Amino acid sequence: MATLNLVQAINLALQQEMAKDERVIVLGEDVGPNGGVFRVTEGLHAQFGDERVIDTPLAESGIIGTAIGMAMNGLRPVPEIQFDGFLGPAYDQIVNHAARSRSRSRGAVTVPLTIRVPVGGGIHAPELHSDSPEAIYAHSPGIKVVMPTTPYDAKGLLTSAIRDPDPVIFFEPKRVYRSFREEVPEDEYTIPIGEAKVVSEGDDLTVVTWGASLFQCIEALDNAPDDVSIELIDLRTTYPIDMDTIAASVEKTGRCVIVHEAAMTCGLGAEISSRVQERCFLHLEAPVQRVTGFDTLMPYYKLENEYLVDAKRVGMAIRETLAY
Amino acid sequence: MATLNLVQAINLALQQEMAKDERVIVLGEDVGPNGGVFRVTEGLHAQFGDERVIDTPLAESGIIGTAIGMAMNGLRPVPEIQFDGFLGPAYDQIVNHAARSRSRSRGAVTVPLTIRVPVGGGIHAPELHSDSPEAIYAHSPGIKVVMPTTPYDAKGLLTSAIRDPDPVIFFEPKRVYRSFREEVPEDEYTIPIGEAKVVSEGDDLTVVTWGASLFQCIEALDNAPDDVSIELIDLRTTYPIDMDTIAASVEKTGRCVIVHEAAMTCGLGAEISSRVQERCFLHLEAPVQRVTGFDTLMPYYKLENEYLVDAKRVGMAIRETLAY
Amino acid sequence: MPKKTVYQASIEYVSILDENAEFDESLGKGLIADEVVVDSYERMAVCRHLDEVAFKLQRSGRMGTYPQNKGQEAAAVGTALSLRPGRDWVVPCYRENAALFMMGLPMHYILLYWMGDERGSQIPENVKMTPLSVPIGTHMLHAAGIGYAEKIRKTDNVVATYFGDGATSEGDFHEAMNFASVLQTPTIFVNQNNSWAISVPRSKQMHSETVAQKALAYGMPTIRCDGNDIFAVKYCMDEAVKRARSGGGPSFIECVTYRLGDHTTADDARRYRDPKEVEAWLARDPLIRTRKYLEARKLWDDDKETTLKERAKKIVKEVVATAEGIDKPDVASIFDAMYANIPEEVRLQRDTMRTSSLGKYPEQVGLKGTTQRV
Amino acid sequence: MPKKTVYQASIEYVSILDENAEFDESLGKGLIADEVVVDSYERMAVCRHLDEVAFKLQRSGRMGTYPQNKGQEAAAVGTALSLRPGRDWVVPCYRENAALFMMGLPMHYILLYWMGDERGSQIPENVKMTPLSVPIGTHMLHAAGIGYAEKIRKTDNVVATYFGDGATSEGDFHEAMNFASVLQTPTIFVNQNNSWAISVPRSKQMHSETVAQKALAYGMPTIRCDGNDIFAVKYCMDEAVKRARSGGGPSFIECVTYRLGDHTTADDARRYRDPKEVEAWLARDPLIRTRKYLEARKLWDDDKETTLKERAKKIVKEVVATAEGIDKPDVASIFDAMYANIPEEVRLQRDTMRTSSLGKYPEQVGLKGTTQRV
Ligand SMILES: Cc1ncc(C[n+]2csc(CCOP(=O)(O)OP(=O)(O)O)c2C)c(N)n1
Ligand SMILES: Cc1ncc(C[n+]2csc(CCOP(=O)(O)OP(=O)(O)O)c2C)c(N)n1
Ligand SMILES: [Mg+2]
Ligand SMILES: [Mg+2]
Repeated sequence: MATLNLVQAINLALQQEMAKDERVIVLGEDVGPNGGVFRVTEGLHAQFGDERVIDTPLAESGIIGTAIGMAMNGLRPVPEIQFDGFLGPAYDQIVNHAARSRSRSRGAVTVPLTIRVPVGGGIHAPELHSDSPEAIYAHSPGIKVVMPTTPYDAKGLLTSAIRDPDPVIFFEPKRVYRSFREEVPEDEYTIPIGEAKVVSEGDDLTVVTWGASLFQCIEALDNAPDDVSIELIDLRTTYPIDMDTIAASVEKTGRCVIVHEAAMTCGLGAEISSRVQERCFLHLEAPVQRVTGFDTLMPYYKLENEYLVDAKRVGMAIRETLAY
Repeated sequence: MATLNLVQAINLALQQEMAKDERVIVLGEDVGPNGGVFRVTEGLHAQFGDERVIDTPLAESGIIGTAIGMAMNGLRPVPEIQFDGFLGPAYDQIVNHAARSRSRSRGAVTVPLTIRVPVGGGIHAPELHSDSPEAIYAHSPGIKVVMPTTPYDAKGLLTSAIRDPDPVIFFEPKRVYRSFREEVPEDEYTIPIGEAKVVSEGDDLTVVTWGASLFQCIEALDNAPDDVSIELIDLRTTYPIDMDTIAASVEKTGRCVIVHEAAMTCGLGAEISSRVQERCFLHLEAPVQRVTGFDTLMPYYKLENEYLVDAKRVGMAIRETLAY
Repeated sequence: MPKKTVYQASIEYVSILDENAEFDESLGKGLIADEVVVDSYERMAVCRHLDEVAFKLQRSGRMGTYPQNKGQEAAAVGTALSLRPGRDWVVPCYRENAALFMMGLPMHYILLYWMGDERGSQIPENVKMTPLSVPIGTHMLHAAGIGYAEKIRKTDNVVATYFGDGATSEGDFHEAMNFASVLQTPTIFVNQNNSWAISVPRSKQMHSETVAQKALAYGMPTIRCDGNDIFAVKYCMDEAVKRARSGGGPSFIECVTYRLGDHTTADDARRYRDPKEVEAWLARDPLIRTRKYLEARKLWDDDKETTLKERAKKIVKEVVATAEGIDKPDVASIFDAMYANIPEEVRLQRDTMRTSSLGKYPEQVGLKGTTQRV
Repeated sequence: MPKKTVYQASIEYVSILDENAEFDESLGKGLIADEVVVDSYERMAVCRHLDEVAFKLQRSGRMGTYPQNKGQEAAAVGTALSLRPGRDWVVPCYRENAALFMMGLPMHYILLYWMGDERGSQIPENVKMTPLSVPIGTHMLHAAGIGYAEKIRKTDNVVATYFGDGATSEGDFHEAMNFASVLQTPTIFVNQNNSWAISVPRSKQMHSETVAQKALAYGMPTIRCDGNDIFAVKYCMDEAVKRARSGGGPSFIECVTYRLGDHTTADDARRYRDPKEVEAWLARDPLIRTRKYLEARKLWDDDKETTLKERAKKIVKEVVATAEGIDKPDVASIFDAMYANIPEEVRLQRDTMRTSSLGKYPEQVGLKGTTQRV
């Protein structure tokens, strides 16, 4: 088993699926000889050539719209959008075509498409390079939205996404790309879309998170007093939401803190909080708390750390919720 | 005082602001001699001419992007997007430019823009003519989002929106356009953005809604047993959210049902539900309930009524919440 | 040389059977076999009748908003003549019904669609097309992608995509044209320039003299033709299809035509359009001139016309009956159609037809009595 | 006539001071006064030095990602020469620093911006420009709208917008070109065709021979020029500005240039670009040929060059000191900048720097003890 970082694990999944299934096509800006601006597609152009690894014009709607056509006609395109903020021009193709085609045609015209997008802040990048738009797409019926954080999960979930008969947005927390490594089997494996992972078990409080914030949560847990036992859930898939895992946990702990990087208002945390109180109302010993990005833009990088959720903010919410 | 329907009230507000302030420009597809597909801009072209009432090319990003430029250079554009579903191509300009310009430039380059959009289902229109995207824009910091339902509120809020120094999306529930009339002062007046309205007072349960669903809520209230007293709140502005009005009500009633037409997951109902339990946790006698559109597309019109929230579904949630 | 010319281009206009039914033998001879002209005329006439009936259905509340094709039938038929049903693709907008029928779409699908039923877009397996596209100008990108798939599978199948003059203003039009030319896909862009986008005239839609010149931006072969002339349309389409089949990449065809009806049944064109303009175009109706062509060659007469009228009535009546005979769709289909396998949460909404949570979850407690189902 | 030509176009290329510093008097004479050429050269040299210093700042961790302008200074300076600071507008991308400085933007703004501080985009009131645009190809629409405002105010102010070859692939480019031509706004589209969009060469970006021909789609006057030749650039810009000022609407100018550096400091162009190509373009450097031009006319010599180098160093040093001397912005500014009057809920987030609700609301009860601020 190799020890891989997130970039390498995703690269390996792409390489294996392309080798196995010639319908898989990678396309996007700079994904060819350059290997993508984060090098996630490195080596694919050399191995699979121009026809299957396409450097496209600079046009996100064009990338997704063309990929939709490919998918409608039997291919399995895996477009890359270079940064979260540049999903904007592709929004219409994603929401009004990719997501709707199956339902629109009652199953006759389907779009097996996996859109890879690096997301989130923390790398000191310019404006529009640090957004977390998962809630936007979770509110758009017809797409699945995945955001794995660890190399192991990423490889398994990307393989599932590529094989999925429906469109999947695959968000990659770019802050984690090279931040750590773990053992990743070289053999193929899949992790089902829609299943959360209990990272550590506990009885006093449930923390639900996804994406790069996972590490701030782990840090907060490490800093928590020894006598409290906290359950940490990595959602991994942000739509559909694995409420069974979350509800089972909150029924046990009675307390819940949700942590994410996107802005608070209408973020995915709101949905989970609502569902938790809908399902676990009589179990709740404290209001469900959200520790999230502020309802502002992600600032330019001088203030990036002030914006980002950190272990301190998570820790405060945990302590307060326990004290309630 | 004239008795006007929603279309007429909005038309009057436009006409008055244009007459008063020559910086106000109306632009969009078919807004000129045709008066807009819903006739909301009727008469404006005849009164104000080609320069101030512009029939644009068929390009929503172009409409909004051009309007942004106008706003940056001292005008007060009021673009119309013909239908909710066609906001899609303009999403990037709205979220990545209009909403961000003030913050990006720390106040130097601002975008006083009011985007008018008919929204929602119920008029037997084709696909993509029946969406309710308010949550998408509430999750995008930098814009205000308004959705008045009555002619009186619409006139006052549109006047406020046009005069607002920041971008406002003004959603018009098209199902209500001609469904009823009420007295609307001919004189100018404004209704502040961000203030909800208590439509009827009550002690046992709070219903929060906005848009065309208001009428299904009123019907449900009419059908409720005489001995229950329900407070009905019309949110009117969907961002920022008037939580003070909602929280004051729920602290009194202890029970809350939120009703909206958009899909449930990550809808604005989730945000309100979360905030209600965050602020009013110890007051809550039942879990906050959501009665919303399903997590599916709005079906083509044969099944439209099955999709839309109706008084029966609202009534059931009210009864169950009261019985909890 | 301080100034030199680095680029030159010109665009041709093709007309074979003109509005006076004058036929140009030099280009037209042998272009369409007699029996195919007859068949084309009949198809156009049936579509025209379908249009009239659809209009009435809408007016009597039996159908939703409907966009008449009236006046534009030649562009649809003329282009489809060069395509091979079951192999070549069509990526349509909504004003080329005749082309879709020629590609194999059963006629009642179109009515069912405008009657507000998704099954009208449930394209049969042997028909190579995407559903009608409501969002204007955004579907042509799919024709680039569909073409790319054919290209790398090394077939000689081509893709024709249809769109109006208004549609060429959308950014996605530009991106589709660019992707198709950069990737050299076998995609044919068929523009139906009918002069209007609802109430917006071409002069407010674009500042260019022709729509065809838009293709120059992409180094794409482009031509303009009389779109009410099946011969001119077929001539241009043949060239484009030949190019595409043989690896020559995409082409653009501007068919100059006119929308004789309102934009849709929800529109009233008298609000913005000079009746004289409509009158002038009534004289250029593709049906009239095709009939004259056939009559001049003794391929058509009044008897045949009477028979055709009867047949069209019968066909359309049956099609209406078929469409109206289809039961209202099952409510569950709203949910079931969302994903190949619907998520648990969608299943729950389907089964309860509710979004409120009370009583939905076994572990959820606290409900007094059974107030749930009222 | 079955076929007739309905459209013809051609595009000219302008070169005045070529890469060998040969000067064409016929077009170039009197185009730029001697002292202005000197000034332009000095501006380009200062910008070049700023670029080198910015690169080093990034490498030593004192600045974030930075896109060098190196090699493209002539297009920026040559176009800005025709504009009037304080009246005409610039809607930039990020590779025309010299133009922004000529329009009045203090140099330290650019560094501050790339140092991750929004105040680098806080355009001073007397400078008519929009902030640098990170999302490629989407800002040109603003130049259409800004121009429209000038037009209906009946001023003779014009708007120049800058963008790369890659940017012309975005749908918004198409919509901007179309809106500007339909509305006949005084907008000048300045394309800096530097052959690359990060690693994507022009041949994969577009299938057209020139970028200039893209304007034909909009019936817009268009021209191509040597973008490393301030004279050719100024010549084309003068024409376009004259047209715009006099109500003649928008124009397009393709400046053929080359990005001598990496795309940004985050890029390594050796991964995808032939070093020979770079070498060839090094010889076409706009600074070299402008200097030769000046030297040939005795307007420049080695002493002046030495003085300039010193001055550039001094200027840039001061600019760096100014930018680095600006305190880190106040955290509250993240919130305060969102709206003219921030909503209550944003104010609360600002004041508490929290989103979790416990203890935030007076009416919220239940917290045991005061665990709140730790
Ligand atoms: C993206 C989008 N914007 C707006 C509309 C509303 N709309 C429907 S048809 C139409 C005009 C289309 O004009 P054109 O492309 O010329 O086609 P035609 O109807 O003339 O055949 C408009 C504006 C739409 N359907 N989609
Ligand atoms: C909408 C959008 N998509 C992608 C990017 C990422 N990106 C930044 S610069 C660039 C290439 C730009 O090329 P070009 O327009 O030719 O300008 P140049 O950098 O060559 O001056 C890309 C793809 C972006 N900033 N915005
Ligand atoms: Mg049209
Ligand atoms: Mg470039």
